[in-house]
This record gives sequence, structure tokens and C-alpha cells, in this order.
Amino acid sequence: MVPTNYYLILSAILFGLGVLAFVFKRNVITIFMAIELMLNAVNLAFVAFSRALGKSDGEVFVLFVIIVAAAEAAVGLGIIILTARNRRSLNVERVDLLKL
Amino acid sequence: MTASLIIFFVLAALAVLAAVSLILQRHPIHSALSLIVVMVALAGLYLLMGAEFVAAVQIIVYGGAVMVLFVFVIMLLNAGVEERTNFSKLATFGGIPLALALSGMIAAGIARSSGQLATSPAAAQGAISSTKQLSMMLFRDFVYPFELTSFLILVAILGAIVLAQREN
Amino acid sequence: MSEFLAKYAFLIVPIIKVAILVFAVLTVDAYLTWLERKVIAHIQARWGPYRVGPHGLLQPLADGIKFILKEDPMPSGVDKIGYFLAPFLTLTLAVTSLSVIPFGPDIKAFGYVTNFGIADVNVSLLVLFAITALGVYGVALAGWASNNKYSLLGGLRSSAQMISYELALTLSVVGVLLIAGDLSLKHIVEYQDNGNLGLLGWNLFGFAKDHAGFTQIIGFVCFFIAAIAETNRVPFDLPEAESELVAGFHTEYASMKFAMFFIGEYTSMIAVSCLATILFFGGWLSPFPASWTLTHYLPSVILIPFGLWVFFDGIRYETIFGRVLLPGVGAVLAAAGLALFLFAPANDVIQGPFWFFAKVFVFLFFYIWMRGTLPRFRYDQLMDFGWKILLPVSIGNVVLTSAFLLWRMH
Amino acid sequence: MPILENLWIIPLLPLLGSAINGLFGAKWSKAIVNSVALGSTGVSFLCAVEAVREFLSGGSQPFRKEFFDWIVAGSFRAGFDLQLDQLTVVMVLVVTGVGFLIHIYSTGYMAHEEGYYRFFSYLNLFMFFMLILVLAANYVLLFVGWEGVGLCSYLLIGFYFLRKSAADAGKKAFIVNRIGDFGFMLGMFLLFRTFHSLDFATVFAAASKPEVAVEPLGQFGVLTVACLLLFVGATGKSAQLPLYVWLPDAMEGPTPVSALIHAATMVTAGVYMVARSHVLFTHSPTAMYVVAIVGCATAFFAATIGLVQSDIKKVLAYSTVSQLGYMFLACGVGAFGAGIFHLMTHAFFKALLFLSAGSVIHAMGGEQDMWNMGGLSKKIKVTYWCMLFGTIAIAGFPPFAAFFSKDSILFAAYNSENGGKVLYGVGLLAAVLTSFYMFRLIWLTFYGEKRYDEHKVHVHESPGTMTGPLMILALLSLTGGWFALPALFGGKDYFAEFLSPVFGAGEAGGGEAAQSLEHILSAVAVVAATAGLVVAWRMYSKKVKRGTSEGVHKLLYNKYYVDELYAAAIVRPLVWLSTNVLWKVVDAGMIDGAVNGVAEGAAAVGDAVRHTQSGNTRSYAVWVVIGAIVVLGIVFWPILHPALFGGVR
Repeated sequence: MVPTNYYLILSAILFGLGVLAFVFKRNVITIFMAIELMLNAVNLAFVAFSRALGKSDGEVFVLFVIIVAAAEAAVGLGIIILTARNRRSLNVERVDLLKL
Repeated sequence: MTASLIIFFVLAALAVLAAVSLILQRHPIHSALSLIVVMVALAGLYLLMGAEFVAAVQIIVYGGAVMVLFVFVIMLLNAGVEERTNFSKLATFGGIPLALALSGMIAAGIARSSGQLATSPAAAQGAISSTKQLSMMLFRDFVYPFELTSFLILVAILGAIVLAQREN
Repeated sequence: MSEFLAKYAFLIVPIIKVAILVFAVLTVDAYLTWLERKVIAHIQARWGPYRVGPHGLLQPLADGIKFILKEDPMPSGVDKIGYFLAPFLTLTLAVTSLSVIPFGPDIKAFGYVTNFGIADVNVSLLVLFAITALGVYGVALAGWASNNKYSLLGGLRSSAQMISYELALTLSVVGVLLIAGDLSLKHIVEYQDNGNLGLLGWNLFGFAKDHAGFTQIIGFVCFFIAAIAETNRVPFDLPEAESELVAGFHTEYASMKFAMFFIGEYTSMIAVSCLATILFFGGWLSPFPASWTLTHYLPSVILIPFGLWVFFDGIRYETIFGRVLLPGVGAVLAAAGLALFLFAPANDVIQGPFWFFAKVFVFLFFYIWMRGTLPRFRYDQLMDFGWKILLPVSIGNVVLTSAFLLWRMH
Repeated sequence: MPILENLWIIPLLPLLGSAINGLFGAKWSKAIVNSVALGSTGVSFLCAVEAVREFLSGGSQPFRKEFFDWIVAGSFRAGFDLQLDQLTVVMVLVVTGVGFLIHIYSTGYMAHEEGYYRFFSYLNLFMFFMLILVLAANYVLLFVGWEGVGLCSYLLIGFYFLRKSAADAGKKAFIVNRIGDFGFMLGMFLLFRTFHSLDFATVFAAASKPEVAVEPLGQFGVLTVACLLLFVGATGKSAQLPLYVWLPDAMEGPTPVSALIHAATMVTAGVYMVARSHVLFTHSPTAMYVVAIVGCATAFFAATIGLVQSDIKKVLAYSTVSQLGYMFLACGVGAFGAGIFHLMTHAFFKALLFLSAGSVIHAMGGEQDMWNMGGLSKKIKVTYWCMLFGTIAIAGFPPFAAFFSKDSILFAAYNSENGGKVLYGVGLLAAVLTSFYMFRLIWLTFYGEKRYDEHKVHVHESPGTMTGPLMILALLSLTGGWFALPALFGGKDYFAEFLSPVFGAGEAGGGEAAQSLEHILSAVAVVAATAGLVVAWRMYSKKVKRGTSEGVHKLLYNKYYVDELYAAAIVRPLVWLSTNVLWKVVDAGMIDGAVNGVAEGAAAVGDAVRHTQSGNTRSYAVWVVIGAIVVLGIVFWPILHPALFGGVR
């Protein structure tokens, strides 16, 4: 039986790596992946907690998170395709019209 | 060092390494592949925790649909190796330490707080969350959120179609 | 020794099983290619392979040797990881997908009960879908990695196609799940066992236990179509549409890597056929009512004459090889049939697998038949069909089934 | 299905009809719209009849049922409670019956109008609210109907909303009614404060307890004030002094509307309300007295104006006001039964008159000025006869309806204490005037030489859908009063007796003296009516020209300049206030100023901080991270500070 803390620490590490990728990567798609990574870390924590507390709520939440992530991926990738078409680049630093 | 612990550490190491490679890889496809590895490893961890349904969904939806979309889009846009520009001073200098600080905080928080939660006996023998029970919760207690998610997905589909179609 | 066995049975038995399975699968794949070539040849009024061995029975062997011995060039500018990963991924996943399939009822041997299959997971269907879901990457990756326009297009097409049809595939199964109320393939089969009704108890006809069933014909049709698309077979084989994309995603692959794709494709065919058998055609259940005990001798009744025919067919064969091989095979078959006829317990053991593989064979034959018959879809037609017809219909099936079950409940 | 148990059906049907017509009617042909409107109303009428039958067969026990709670707040409860007793029976039958007839009539009259479906949707909606009003078992629900009919009347007056006069008339009606409703609501509040309930049953039971003292004349106790406030509402709705001004203008609406809403049903709501709360009124002679005086004054006042009007509908409008005055007079002198009786008969003959007038207008192709008519009796016989019936009825000749009702009112007024004689006198005078202006109308319209251009207007009888209801109503206004027929010959007044469970048998005190007195009085009334007839005949039977307009005539013709008075006294000051204070100062100054100020403030802040917007997504990402760190720091503070500053746990 693996102690819950291990899972939590792991999820913390994964989340941190996700954040790292989030600020470190330049490619829009990769940044998006970083977000997915963070979501996964959170899911892990959810499942671990639901195990520890002996309730299924956590897993239900994980399902919801996954659903939302799927929807988000559909829309987000649509946006990315559009941006790439218009800006001819996937580098977020080149997509910088949103300023004064 | 029980078998489950060994499996845990193997999978955990796999996940962490894959996550690191996600960061280090310069080609989106490789990042995507690393992410898939992370997800599969996580699915393995779920199985280890006895949450087989979540594990399966994790692979089916994340591995089989979401990431395929990513790969598909990468191929479609024929994305090349990413260029490491450094226009954002804030990100260049502040980004990595801040991210580390954040994860450190979370880890510290967990380390300090997780003394409170003791593994419940129900969890010990993994009696909870047979898939049936999960579905019960999903369709009884969480039925309205569930229906809402279906609506959300519908909206997402519409949004994706509207976004992706070329104006003609 | 025996207690050692008892101690490590949980480890040893699966290993043995895996070994058997892999070997069997590879052989079956090999002879599936032979069968395919033969059948299509006859459909097109040709002879098909008939030089290597009697009836070209050794053709698969020859092909295998060819695959192994061939040079394996690697095109320039490929993405090495992807290029190597892709075929392995395809093959591994395809074979793994078979691991959760119960080929028959549990076997009792040496007082040790084991399931007729590798693993007995209680969400085996989900696991199966999970594995098939990952199957996309093999193709997509191969297409992208091998730095070739045709391959890329093939990869794109197949990933799009697989995503599109996966939905229909999954949804078409939901009806069965609603009826059985269980995700374990074994239980799904057992649920269809409606004693004296025989094949009417199968989900296809839906006179399941305590009348809580509903005919899944729609579901089956959707499932099978989607499955064909998932396995990239005719008429959905656009990823490798040779007339448009040379050979699609595996244009740049040769020798063993190509063979892996090949085997993977056939293995997934088998897996899908098994799945169809289990979900809709009662798995290992006999189509006859349980009371008709005479039908238990059907295997022998088929095997003995077939064996004899093979035997005598071999006798008149000109090459020495043929004279030895065919009669031998025939003799073995006939003997097996006789043995079954004589030893009732063996016969009972064989019943389940016999029916199971019979059904699977029918499906595989159907696959080949369609390849010999149907033209290929155009890409946009493919997408339209998947999204605008298949998906709605399978959703409709879900609604219909659940409504019916609800009505039954009240 | 027992209708009585499901009383809600009766109002619901017209609502459905209204909804259907309102939603889909635009697309449909007139036939379908007709069938929906008529069907709903007709069925509701049948239901009403059935309900009444069950009511009577059930020993005519007052029926009351709470269908569902509507407002429940603390001790206050206002439910969707309907009740059916003798009073309601009369009202419901009148409303649904006359309403149905007028619906039929409208199909003919409105046949060539724009917004046909709209008209019927409104009309049905009105039926719904009116039925709610009469069926309600508590003041709140009654008020719902009260407001609802007000709304419908507004909508229908402004039916030709492209005509400014119509729109203005609608607004006028609405606003004037608001004033009355304000009083009504205050009255309700007072009642609730006094009796802690607004259910009729509870309130009246509490009020009729012996310990509740009758407040003597001239003393303003709670009940008096409450009654007066309610009566203010009644004056608004039933167009009494001083709030009658909207009714004449309401004639801008289509004639069936005038007939249904502004003659037969809605305007009588006030009378109904007063009669319904008779228990309260009888406890306060002051209020009764006020009611009587106002009613009497209105009856006379309106009649005088009606003398000289040239617009045929205006005449009828003023006559309506005056007749309503009669009803209030009856209520004021405690003869609630007589009031309701007159209400019913009035519903018949005034509806008849209006519809006939409508038929005349229809025949004249929209001409309403009586001075441009004349000699129509040959051309449109049916209409003429019906109109004549109505006139005779309203003038109060036996054996027509109003004879009985009006006489019982006058009789009651005569032997009511403190100043009954005066009331009686004025009422009688009003009766004379009534018969005068009605016959003036008859002569101007139907006799004499024709004063219109043959070639422009081609007079034609109206279709059967219009004349049919006319004849039915004519019959009703002939026979409508015969319930009281035996009373003349010492028998008993069946109508009063029928209503007596509601009002108590306190009125129409029998006895030989009263008997003979009543004979005398009715004879007098007949004489008065005849006098009016004769005068009218002398003045208008021979060749006439448009009345000169100076002196009294001018005063009357301009309706005592009341509208001008109101305009000068109330409207203009209000307009001035709202333009110069509310608009220019409050709105433009304070409100807009505040809004713009906020906006400018936001803009200034934006100018200040927009320099952080580098537009580089990664910087934003880092900002997000920083935010997350801060939030986590706050959340984890209790856990972290020992970790950071080496505190001990």
C-alpha cells in the first residue's frame, strides 16, 4: 500500500514541471500541453485524495476534469490553428498584438 | 519494499522523466509523445490505486483523443522545431525560479498538511469505487453537472467547427 | 516442484499463456494473409498462391523469410525515434489488445482454474478500447516520422479517421453495456447465455436473461463498420490508398518494420472480430439450445470429414512435400475429431473455443470478402459517413436501447 | 367533471384562447382566430352555466376553494382562491354571457380591421382577468383581476395605436386608474393591518362580529377610512366623480370594446367591489353616505353632459357614467341588491345600446357624429328596433329592465335616512335627463331628414353576426328585469331574494305602506321618463340644426372644462416638474454624471496600468504564476510560517 503522501508529492512535482513548461516553452501547442500536464497532476492528487478518504467524489471530479480538458483541447486547438494561419508562426512571443 | 511500492516508483520515475523531456524536447511531436508517456504512467498509477475506470478513461480520452488531436494539429500545421526567442525579460529571468518556488510551496504545503489525512480502512482494501459505484455517483449525485458537461462539449464542438472552418 | 508451481503459478501460467498466444497469433496472421490471397484470388477468378507448397500453404513461410532477409533501408531526414517507435507501437498494441479477450469459459486443469485468456480484468472492455485508442499513434507517428508527403498525408488521414470512428465504435457498444450492466467481456458473454433459447439469447437478437434485453442489430452494424474503419481495412483503407498515396503511412517502411505494420493490422482485425463475437454473437456460446446435446459432436462431425478430405487430397499430390504434408495434417485433424468424438470431457472443453473461433473465422472471412468486393470511400465521403450517419445512428441506438430497458423496468 | 370543483377552468379557457391567438394568430386565417376566441369564451360560458347549475342544485351553499398558494409571507397568505356565491353567480353569468355575445358581434364588426387576432387575444385576456376579478376570494386576487382588466382596457382603447388620440386615451385611462388603484391598495393595506388577512371570508367574519362597533356618521374610524380608500379605487375603475374623465375618451377604442369593457363589465367592477365588501361599508355610515352622494352627483352630472354631446358614443359613454352613478347610489343607500340588479340590467341594455351604436357607425361607414346622421330608421330596421328597445329600457319604461332596477334604487334612496329625499330627487332628475338624451339620440339618429351625403355613404344593415347578438340583448333588456316583476304586485323580488344570502335581507323592507309607496314612486319615475321623452320629441322631432354653442350649452358641451381643469391643476405642474427637475437635474446631472464619472475613472486607471501590457504571452504566464504564488501563500500561511520561520508545531 503506497502512502498517499507519495502520490501527492508526485503530483506536486508534475504540477511544478507543468508550470515550468508553461513559462519556459515558446511553442503555443507545447504550452497548451503544459496546461494538460498540470491538469493531469491535479487529477492524480484528486484520485489520491479520494483513495485516502475512501470516497469516490475525487474520481468523479477527475472525470469532469477530463471532460473539460477534452472540450478545452478542441476549442484551444481550433484557436491555435487559426492563429497559426494568420500569424504564420506558433511562437507565442511572435503573437503579441495584444498590447498598447 | 513491497511490489506495489516498486511499481509506484517505476511509474513515478517514468512520469517525471517524461515530463522533464516534455520540457527539454525542442520538437512539439516529441513533447507530445513525452506527454503521452506521462499520461500512460499516470493511468498505471490509477490502476495501482485501484481506480481502474479512471485509468481507462484517462487513456481513452487523454491518450486516445486529446493527445491525438494535439499530434494531428502539429502534423497539420507542420510545426517545426521551436525557436527559443527571449523577448520576454520577465519570463527569461523570473520564469524558472518562480515556477520552482510555486512547486516548492505546493510540495511544502502537502508535506506539512498531509499529516492530517489518514488512509481510511475502506481505501485500504480498495473496496470503494467499483466502476458501478462510480457510475452511481455520477448519475445520481452529480447528474446535473454531468448533463452540463454534455452541453459544454456540444458548445466546444460548435466552437471548434466555427473556429477551424475557412471563411469562404 | 509442485508446491513451487503452486507458489509461482500466478507468474508462470500467464507467461505460458502469453507465449502460446503470441505464437498462435503470429501463425494465424500468417495464414490469414494466405487465406486472404486465396479468397480474393478466387473472387477474381484467379488461383492465388499455389506454387510454394501444396495450395501455396507455405507461402506465408516464404513471405516471412523474405521479410526477415530483406534489406532495411532508412530514408534520409527521418525522425529516428518516431520512425523506429511506430511499427513496434503498432504491433505491441495490437497483440496486447488480445490479452484481455476471453476465448472461452474458464478452464479447469490439474485442479487449477484459469481463465481462457491472458488477463481477466473486470473492465476488460475499457482496457481493450484504451489499447486500441493508443493504436492511432503507430500510424500517425509512422506517417509523420518518415519525412514523406505521402506518408504524412496517410498519417493525417488515419489519425482523423480513427478519431472520427472511435466515437461511433464506443457508442455502438454502449447498448450492449446497458443490457449486460458490466464492463467485463466474460460477464457480457455469460449474460448472453440464455440456456434454452440458444442464439436468440445473443445480444444481436437480445432475448437475454430475464427479458432485460433489446436487439442490438443496429449497434452491431455500427460497431462492425466503425471497427473496419478503425483497422484501416477496405473500404476504409484510405491511410494506405495505393492509388493516391503509394502505400500511405508505411510507404517508407521495408522488411521487418513493414511486416510489423502488416502483422499489427491483421492482429487488430482478429481482435476486432473477437470483440464483435463477444459483444454481439455470444462469444463462446453455442448457437443451439443447451438441450440439444447432440450438437456437441459438431466439431468432430466437421473435423473428421475435413481431415479425410485433406488426407486424400494430399495423396494425389505430385510433389513429395505435398504427399507428406497434407496427409499428415489431414490425419491429425481426423484423429483430433475422432478423439473428441470419443472423449466426452475433451469434447466439452473444446465446445466453447470451437464456437468462438468459428464465429471469429466468419468475421475474418467477411473482412476478406469485403476487400474483394467493395471499392474505397472517397475521403470526404468517409468523414461525412462517420460523423453524419454512423455517429447519430449509434447514439440513436443507445437512446432506443435505454428507453426500451427503462420501459422493461417499469 | 364537476366544474364547481374545478372553478379555475372558467377563467383559464379565455386565457388559453388569448395565448393561442396572441402567439399564433398572426399567421392564421380569421376563421381559425374566430373559432379559438369564440370557442374559448363560449365554452367558458357553458362552464359557468354548469357551475351555476351545480351551485344551485347543491343547495346554493357559498362555494370556496383554495387552489394553490400564491404569496405566503409570514402571517400573510394570498392564495389563488376562487369562490362562488349568489353575487358571483350574477357577475359570472353577466360577464361570460354578455362577453360571448360581444365576441360574436366583434367577429362581424372587426372583420375588416388590421390586427384582428390581436383584438381577440386582448378581448379574451380581458375575459380572463374579469373572471378572476369576480371569482376571486380575496382582495389580492381581486386586485390582480382589477389591474388586469385595467391593462386590457388600456390595450384595447389604444387598439388603433397609430391614432394619437387613441394612444392618449389609453394612457389617460391607465393613469387615472392608477390613482384609483393607489387608493385601493392603501385600503387593502389598512384592511390587512386591521384584520391580518385579506380573505373575504376572514375579513367579513371579523368585521361582522358584534364587538365591531358601527362607526357613527362623521366619525373617521379605521373601517371608514378603509372603505373610503376602497371607494377611491372604485371611483377610478367605475368612472365616478372625480375620476370619471377617462371613460368618455375611452370611446376611442373599437365599439365592441366600449360595449364590453366600458359599459357592461369592467366599469362595474367598482360597484361589484363595493357590494362585495358591503359588510365593511355597512359598518361605516360615513363611507356609505359618501358613496351615495358621489354616486348621485355623478349620475346627475354625467347626465347633464350627456345632454348635448354630438358624438353618438360619447352620449352613451356619459350615460354609462351616470348609470354607474345610480348603482353607487344604490350601494350608498344600502340597497346593494338593487345596485347589482341595476348592474345586470345595465349590462344588458347598455351593451345593446353600444352594439347598436356600433352597428349604426358600421352602417354609416365610421361616422359617429349624430348631426351627420338622421332618418336611418328606414335603412337599418333591425338596428333601429334594437336601439329603440335599449333606449326604452334605459329610460325606464315598464316592463323593460331598467324600470325595475332603477325604481328599486330610487325607492331605496327615497326611504334611506338622512337626506334620502334629496338623493331621490336628484336621481329622479337624472332619470328625466337620461330619457331625454337617449330619445334625443334616437331622433337625431333615426328620424328627421338625412344629414349625410347619399353618394358618399351608402347605408347598409350589418351582417347577421352583428344583428344576432343585438336581438338577443334586446330580448334580455326587455325581460332582464322581470325577476322583480312580482314585487310590484305585492309578490317578492326574486332577484333581491336570490342575493339576500349575500347581503342579508336588510333591504326592500316590505309592508303595505312601502308597497303603495313603491307603486307611487314607480309611477313618478314613469312620468319622469315620459317627460324626458316628450321634451326630446318636442326639441328634436322636427327639423333641427346643430346646437348653438354658447352659455350653458357651451359649458356642458365642453364637459364643464373638467379636462382643462385637470390639465391646468395637475398635468402641467407634473410635466414641468419632471422636465425641469427630474430630467434636467436628477437624471442628466446626478445619474449620468455618476455613470460617466465611473467610466472616466476607469479610463484613467486603465491609462495608468496599461503599460504592464507587454503583449507577450509568456510575461502574462509569469504574472499568472506570481498570482498563484500569492494565493497559495495566503492559503498555506498557517502551515508555512512555521516551516519558513522555524516555528514549532
